[in-house]
Amino acid sequence: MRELVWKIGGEQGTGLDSTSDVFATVCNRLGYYIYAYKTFSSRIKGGHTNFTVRVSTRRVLATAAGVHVLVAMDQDSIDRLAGELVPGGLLIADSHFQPRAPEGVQMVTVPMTEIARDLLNPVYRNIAAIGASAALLGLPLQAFKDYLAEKFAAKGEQVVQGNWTALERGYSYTLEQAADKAFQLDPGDGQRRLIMTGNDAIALGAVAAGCRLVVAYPITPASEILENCARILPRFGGAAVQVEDELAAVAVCIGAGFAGARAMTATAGPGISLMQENIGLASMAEIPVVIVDVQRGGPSTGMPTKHEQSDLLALAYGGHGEGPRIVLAPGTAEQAFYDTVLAFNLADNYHCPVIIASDLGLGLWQQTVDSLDFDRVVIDRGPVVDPKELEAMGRDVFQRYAFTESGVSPRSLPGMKYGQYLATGVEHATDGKVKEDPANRTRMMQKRLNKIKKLEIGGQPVPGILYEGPARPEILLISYGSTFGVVAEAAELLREQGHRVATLQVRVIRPLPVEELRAAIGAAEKTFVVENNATGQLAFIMRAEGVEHPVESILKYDGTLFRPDEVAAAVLESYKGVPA
Amino acid sequence: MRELVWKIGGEQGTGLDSTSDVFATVCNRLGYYIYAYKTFSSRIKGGHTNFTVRVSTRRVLATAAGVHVLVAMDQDSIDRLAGELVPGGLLIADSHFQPRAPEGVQMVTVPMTEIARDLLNPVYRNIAAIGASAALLGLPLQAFKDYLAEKFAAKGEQVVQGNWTALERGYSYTLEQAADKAFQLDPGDGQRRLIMTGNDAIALGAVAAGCRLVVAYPITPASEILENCARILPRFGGAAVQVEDELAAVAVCIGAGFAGARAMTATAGPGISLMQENIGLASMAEIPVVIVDVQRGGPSTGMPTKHEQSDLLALAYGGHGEGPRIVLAPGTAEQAFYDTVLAFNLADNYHCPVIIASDLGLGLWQQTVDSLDFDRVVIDRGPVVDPKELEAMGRDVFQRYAFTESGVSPRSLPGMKYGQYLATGVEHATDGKVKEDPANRTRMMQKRLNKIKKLEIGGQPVPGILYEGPARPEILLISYGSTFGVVAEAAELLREQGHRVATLQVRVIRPLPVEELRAAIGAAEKTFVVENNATGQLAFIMRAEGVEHPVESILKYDGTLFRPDEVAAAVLESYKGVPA
Amino acid sequence: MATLAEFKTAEKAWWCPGCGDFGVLAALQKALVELGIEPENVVIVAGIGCSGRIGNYIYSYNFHTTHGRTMPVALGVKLANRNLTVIATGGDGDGYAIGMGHFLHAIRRNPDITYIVMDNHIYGLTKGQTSPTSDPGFKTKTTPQGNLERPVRPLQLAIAAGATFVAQGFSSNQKQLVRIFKEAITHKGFALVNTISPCVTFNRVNTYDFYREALVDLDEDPNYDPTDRVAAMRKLMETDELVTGIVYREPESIPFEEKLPGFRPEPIVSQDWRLSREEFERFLDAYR
Amino acid sequence: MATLAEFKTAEKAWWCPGCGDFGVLAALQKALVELGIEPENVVIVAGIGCSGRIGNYIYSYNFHTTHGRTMPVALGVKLANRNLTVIATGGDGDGYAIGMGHFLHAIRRNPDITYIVMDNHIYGLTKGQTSPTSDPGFKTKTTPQGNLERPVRPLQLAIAAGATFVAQGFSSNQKQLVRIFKEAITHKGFALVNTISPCVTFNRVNTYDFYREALVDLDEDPNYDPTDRVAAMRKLMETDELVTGIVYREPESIPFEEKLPGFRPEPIVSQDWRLSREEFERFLDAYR
Ligand SMILES: Cc1ncc(C[n+]2csc(CCOP(=O)(O)OP(=O)(O)O)c2C)c(N)n1
Ligand SMILES: Cc1ncc(C[n+]2csc(CCOP(=O)(O)OP(=O)(O)O)c2C)c(N)n1
Ligand code: SF4
Ligand code: SF4
Ligand SMILES: [Mg+2]
Ligand SMILES: [Mg+2]
Repeated sequence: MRELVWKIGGEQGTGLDSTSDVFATVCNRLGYYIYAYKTFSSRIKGGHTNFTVRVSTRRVLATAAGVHVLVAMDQDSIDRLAGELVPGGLLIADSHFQPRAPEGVQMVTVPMTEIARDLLNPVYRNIAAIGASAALLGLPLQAFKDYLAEKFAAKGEQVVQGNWTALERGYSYTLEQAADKAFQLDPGDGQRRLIMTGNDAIALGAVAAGCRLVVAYPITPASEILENCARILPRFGGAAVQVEDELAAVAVCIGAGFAGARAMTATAGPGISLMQENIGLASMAEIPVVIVDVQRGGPSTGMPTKHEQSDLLALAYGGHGEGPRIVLAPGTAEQAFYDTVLAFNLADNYHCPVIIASDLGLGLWQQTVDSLDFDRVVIDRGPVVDPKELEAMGRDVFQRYAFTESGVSPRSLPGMKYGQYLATGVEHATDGKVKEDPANRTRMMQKRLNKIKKLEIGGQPVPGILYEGPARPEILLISYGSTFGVVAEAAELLREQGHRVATLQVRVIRPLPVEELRAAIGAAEKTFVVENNATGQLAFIMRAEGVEHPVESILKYDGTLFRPDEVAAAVLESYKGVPA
Repeated sequence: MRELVWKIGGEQGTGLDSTSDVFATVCNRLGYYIYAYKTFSSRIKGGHTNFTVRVSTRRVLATAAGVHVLVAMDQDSIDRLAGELVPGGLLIADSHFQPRAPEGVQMVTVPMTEIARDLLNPVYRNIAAIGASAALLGLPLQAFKDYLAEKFAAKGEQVVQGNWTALERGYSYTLEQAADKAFQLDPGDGQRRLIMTGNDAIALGAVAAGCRLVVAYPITPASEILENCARILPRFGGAAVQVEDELAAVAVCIGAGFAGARAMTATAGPGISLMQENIGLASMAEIPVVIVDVQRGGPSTGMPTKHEQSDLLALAYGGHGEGPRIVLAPGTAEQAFYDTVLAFNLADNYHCPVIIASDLGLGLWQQTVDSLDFDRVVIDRGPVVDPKELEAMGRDVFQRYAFTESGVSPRSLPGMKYGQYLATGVEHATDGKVKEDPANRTRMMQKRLNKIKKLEIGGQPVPGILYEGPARPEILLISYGSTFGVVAEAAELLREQGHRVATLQVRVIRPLPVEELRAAIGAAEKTFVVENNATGQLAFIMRAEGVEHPVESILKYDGTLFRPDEVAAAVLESYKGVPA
Repeated sequence: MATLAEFKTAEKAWWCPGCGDFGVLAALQKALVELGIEPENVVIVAGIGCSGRIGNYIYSYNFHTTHGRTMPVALGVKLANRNLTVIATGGDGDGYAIGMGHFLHAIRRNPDITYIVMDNHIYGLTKGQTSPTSDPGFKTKTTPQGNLERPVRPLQLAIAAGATFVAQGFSSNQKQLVRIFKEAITHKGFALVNTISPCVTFNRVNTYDFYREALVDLDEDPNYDPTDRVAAMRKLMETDELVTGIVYREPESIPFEEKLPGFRPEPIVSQDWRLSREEFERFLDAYR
Repeated sequence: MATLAEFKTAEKAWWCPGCGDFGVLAALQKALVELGIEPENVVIVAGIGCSGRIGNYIYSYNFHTTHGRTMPVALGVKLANRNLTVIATGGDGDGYAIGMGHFLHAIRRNPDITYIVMDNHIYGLTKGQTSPTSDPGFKTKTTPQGNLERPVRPLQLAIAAGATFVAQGFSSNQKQLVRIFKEAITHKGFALVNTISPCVTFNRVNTYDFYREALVDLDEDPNYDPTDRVAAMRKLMETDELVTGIVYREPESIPFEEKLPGFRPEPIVSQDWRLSREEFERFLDAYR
């Protein structure tokens, strides 16, 4: 088989997250492509949670339609999840809770609790579950042993041995019971790829891009970005600082941006709402700052642990008044890494806030990344005046907000002699001094708004879309963020049914690539915009920005990501009753 | 003459605001229609300021194209403003500063400072200026004397006499010098109409609507709403409370709304940005709250004392996530009064935030209001459960968020037995308890978003537009907020040139009256949307919401309102080179 | 008069077994019962955090606000309906990080609200980050090498801000906690009860045992005078706030809503809001 | 070394004649000159308010932030470039109303920043509303019948929050103010200088004359020990903060940026940000 889906369900706070992580990481090391996601709630201990790992021989970036092997740590998990098993799917359950399987479901019971009890540590129950899973998926046990040895090396021989024993006992017990039932996954290619979440990728991207200050306030599902950086940045002379709230977080970054450092904050919807005023400050005073929004269910506190893509309007146009903001939308961990580097380069080159519109699916789910290319990481600090030239100019000559053709004016940095100026959120003249005269106001507004009309870095345009498929498709599927992977698979499904399908990922939400969108939609017979929100925000923005071609929205806003088959079905549904 | 424009210029902090107020109020009492506006900056004392009063025999709600009588209290004012004088216009200047008039300008010098010095009080200088103005505009002096007597009655006979003397000396001195040059304004109709600003009207509307809590943080140009209410509300058992910031202000109002009172906050752009998160809370927990935004130049601190209409997107869609908000846009003080009453009724009937999108022009400039009708003020508290029915139900039966046909669910108020529930910004079930299950989420989102699709109060639809003019016009001018009055006059100017013009005022920004807009634009040959912002936000929203007809934007974003002739010129400009 | 059962909801509290918040919930319900307050007249305004769930388990009117905004929301409830017993609750992050400004301004204003902070020196709901009351050196996900900031000392801040009632309770000392809550609720004005409520999942330093050792009970000290502001402050500075009991109380406290000029004793919600025609016209006269 | 002239800008200060802020400006410029700091190494982070204009008149790098956010912006500047002298300034509304939370958290964090609050007990720029430091009973546009709230006592709050340097100056006592500013700027850590700066236009109560009468100079009291935290607090409580001088100073204060693990002494802005290929690969290894 080319792909298997493994799922484990149980109680929150019982270590299933690290169980799933072990399973996914080992499969990744075996050379499979992984997509691993979970269902969880705000509750810390107790309440149901489950983790799913897609293990495939090709790239997969979407939730699975069915489960091959389900590991149940309690009866609740069976009751909730057994329905997801594909025909012929297997249920592994801890024999301790005397599991009852629904009719027609093949169950293998494994004495996980007993194994753990023997080993005097309840966490081995989960390791036994992994052993059992390896057996049923036909995966080599050694790979798991190697990984566990590495992971627990610091904890000493005994812990490693304990893990091994639990693993082996789960494995062999299961094989004995159900060798005949086991699946046989095609072997992985053995390539050592990366496995990471979008939050990981953004933290890495920031450090690689030269960001040395990450300042944030904890919030699901963005906290890991701050937490990752708190571990990493001290190694590079930087700092991750948890501050008192999001108002402070973005303000610290803006202060640092003014002084010439690269700083980033990461938050979710509620934090974005709180940051709106200061995002406007950065727009107005032309200060670089990078802001990450890992979107979750809104509005208000909403659904903190559920996926959604409903902040686009707030990100692109949400503050009072009108100022430049750039909004990037990565769809994979790989894109998230490069977009973060790009975000810093854009911020320094356009002197304005750059927002990375991530989402819970992208931020938290693990995925395989082929590789990240050191040589693609270029730091472009943008137009900064030469201190020597400044000194030569003398006092009161330098114009921080000079009108230029591009609208971007080279900046001075504190510490440079004769570069002194006033940076202010109030309207100002070219030297920065407050000036409210109508003619100046009009010109300054145009300067700021026009400079981001077209984006380029190092003379290269920043691609606004990613298009894949035939030039004149029957069906065009538009996505952004983590629906990207879903739409790619949905397109496959539709192609299998004989449709001529292309996909278009919107990579930049603001400035929206209007011409590219017009051309692509104009060439397609029918266009669908696939979004995880209730009002079709991307389609809304497209119409508003002048993409006048009709499109159909496929929307889901129940807190879960689309499955590819759902998208395909929605597309086909819209053809019903319409002569082809 | 049917209309005269009077202007006074001088230094900030020298009492010109009250001078202008006296002049405007007396003219209003004489039965003229007044539109009075000023130019000012954030500076408290010093710096130039000027006040303009249009005095007309018919309703005027726009800035004037030229000035008939300019009163200059310093040379700076002459240098800045003399160019605005119409041919034949008159300049009155205080002889004290030895004024120099530009060539071709007729100047009358009046010893205002000397008059004040004689009377031992520098403020009489301004009163002398009023006397001089009355003389040149042909206005009856007695009306000014009556008003000053009334105004200073509490300060005693001597103050009244001092004012009278200054007034009379300014008047007679001027008549002696320039009786021949005086204008002759057609007499007013003597009707005692009202004169007020939009901020006044909103404060009055709130009190009339039963609002007993006004909670805000000072900010230009909205502070007067709180200040007015601080004077008025104690008389009605209510309170106006200045709190620590805008985050608190809106939260206090939401708390009060939850408990069943009518509460309002008023702010400008920066405050709106700070309120975004809690506006979402009110959307989500279905709590009535009324928020006033008196828009000013943005983004960030922007231009605090300058007019703009650039918060529409933030008001209608600015928060993270997607929830219901109603946005009303009054264009006159009269509309502002009734809209405020409407806002409270809508909030209580739709259980969501209602935002009044005012702007600096509407908020601060004085205008004549024919009358405000006591009988049109109806308080409709919306669906509240009957406490007796609740008691009969017993415990745990009442469903605060019951699914209903309209999407609105009757609410209980704290204090009602068995009406207990949880109001939360987290997604919840019909009883209010936290619930994140996908099916419930989808239904709750639809409930909340759909309930505001059509607005009605007492079975009557709330008009989304105000249309005036022929059904199939050649030119359709669309406005909102204080461009309403500008567009009305621009339409007149265009009609005078033989064009068939209609005007459409958008009264509700969200839910946008899409059908009405489509019909009207569809019937017009050419449509212009007139806005005081840089990106054409209303046109943007119209396209996004599905008004697909092409429109042209006429934009101004230099901090000043349009003049009617500017709008007319922009319209005609767009016809140039195009065969009629 | 309501019984304890009547103050409970059908929902089972979702906190981790052993969480300090269970004790706060129990004590609060008991205090309300003993004070003879009817459940429908209680409004719990809760913040976001594990602690913020407390309202879900009390059969009262409950408002679960946004993170950090309990204070202004509670003020709004109280001003709208003066007859209600308004209790604000939340965590140390909710109240002293993002909510710090509102907290101190609420104190200055002194409305008749009780504020119970469930202080566990950690961010529970977001899974273990540093809180403003975290000890120096405390290691968390966001300070893997130890917290660098001086901890917030809420009781000293409250007194410095002019609080009229300041107390500290401990979730596992139920008897005292019930008594403190009752005094706080009956106090005329703003009452802060910082309540030590250990997080058994993410804070292995500030444990029950730690507090059992460390806390000194001021209520048992016959020489301690809780009406002496200067002495209270000195005591707090000297003990680093490791005390329980009523630290300070101002007997003459007048709540904000009683000071507001013209503000009617009858709750706003039950007033007739319509103006008479005469009132309306008098109103307009100012604009003629 | 820069002269006083070099610290001035061409712009004429726009405050009302007699405004206290003129004195603050003059003293600050003088202090900077006397400390021998170069204008290009000074960053003034100012709030919104009449006071917030101060940066416009100093030939330094100036950042005029949004209302209430001076503290975090100043922290960002300092962290980005540790070599800069960072001075935050603003009004009593900016700092103690909307900015209250940031103010106290800045104190807890103790970065090497000087914070000068120009305290006039009123909102100047918005034309005369109540400020958090306004006296009880003070009549303004928003409290026409008198202020009902207890005034913020910034010095007590600062000490309660763990401040390492707390002082109060008076705009018309230039000599002392220059000295205080110099000590504040040289203090290693966060230094609060609440500076009485009368508003001659909107505050007719807290006038120059009033303060000349009321203020007691602590610097002149040989028995006053500014390193005794408890004594400082008592003094402030007893005098209702009507004092000038250095109220408290902690000699061993270590600024936040020196405590951050691994944080380099070399300013971030002048570091080479590129990773080596090896560093990059080591990085990725954690995800393999
Ligand atoms: C504006 C905003 N920022 C961040 C969050 C995420 N958040 C939820 S609870 C919480 C802090 C929890 O700590 P605490 O207040 O101490 O409560 P506890 O869980 O410890 O009881 C945070 C940061 C949020 N909900 N809203
Ligand atoms: C978010 C926000 N709210 C309100 C304002 C309006 N505002 C500007 S300055 C100010 C207060 C001024 O008082 P203070 O800080 O004491 O400074 P002062 O003018 O007295 O020096 C206010 C409320 C604003 N600019 N931004
Ligand atoms: S995480 Fe801590 S605070 Fe939250 S419920 Fe568990 S023990 Fe309580
Ligand atoms: S209003 Fe007051 S604070 Fe502002 S400049 Fe004038 S005197 Fe100074
Ligand atoms: Mg906590
Ligand atoms: Mg002030």
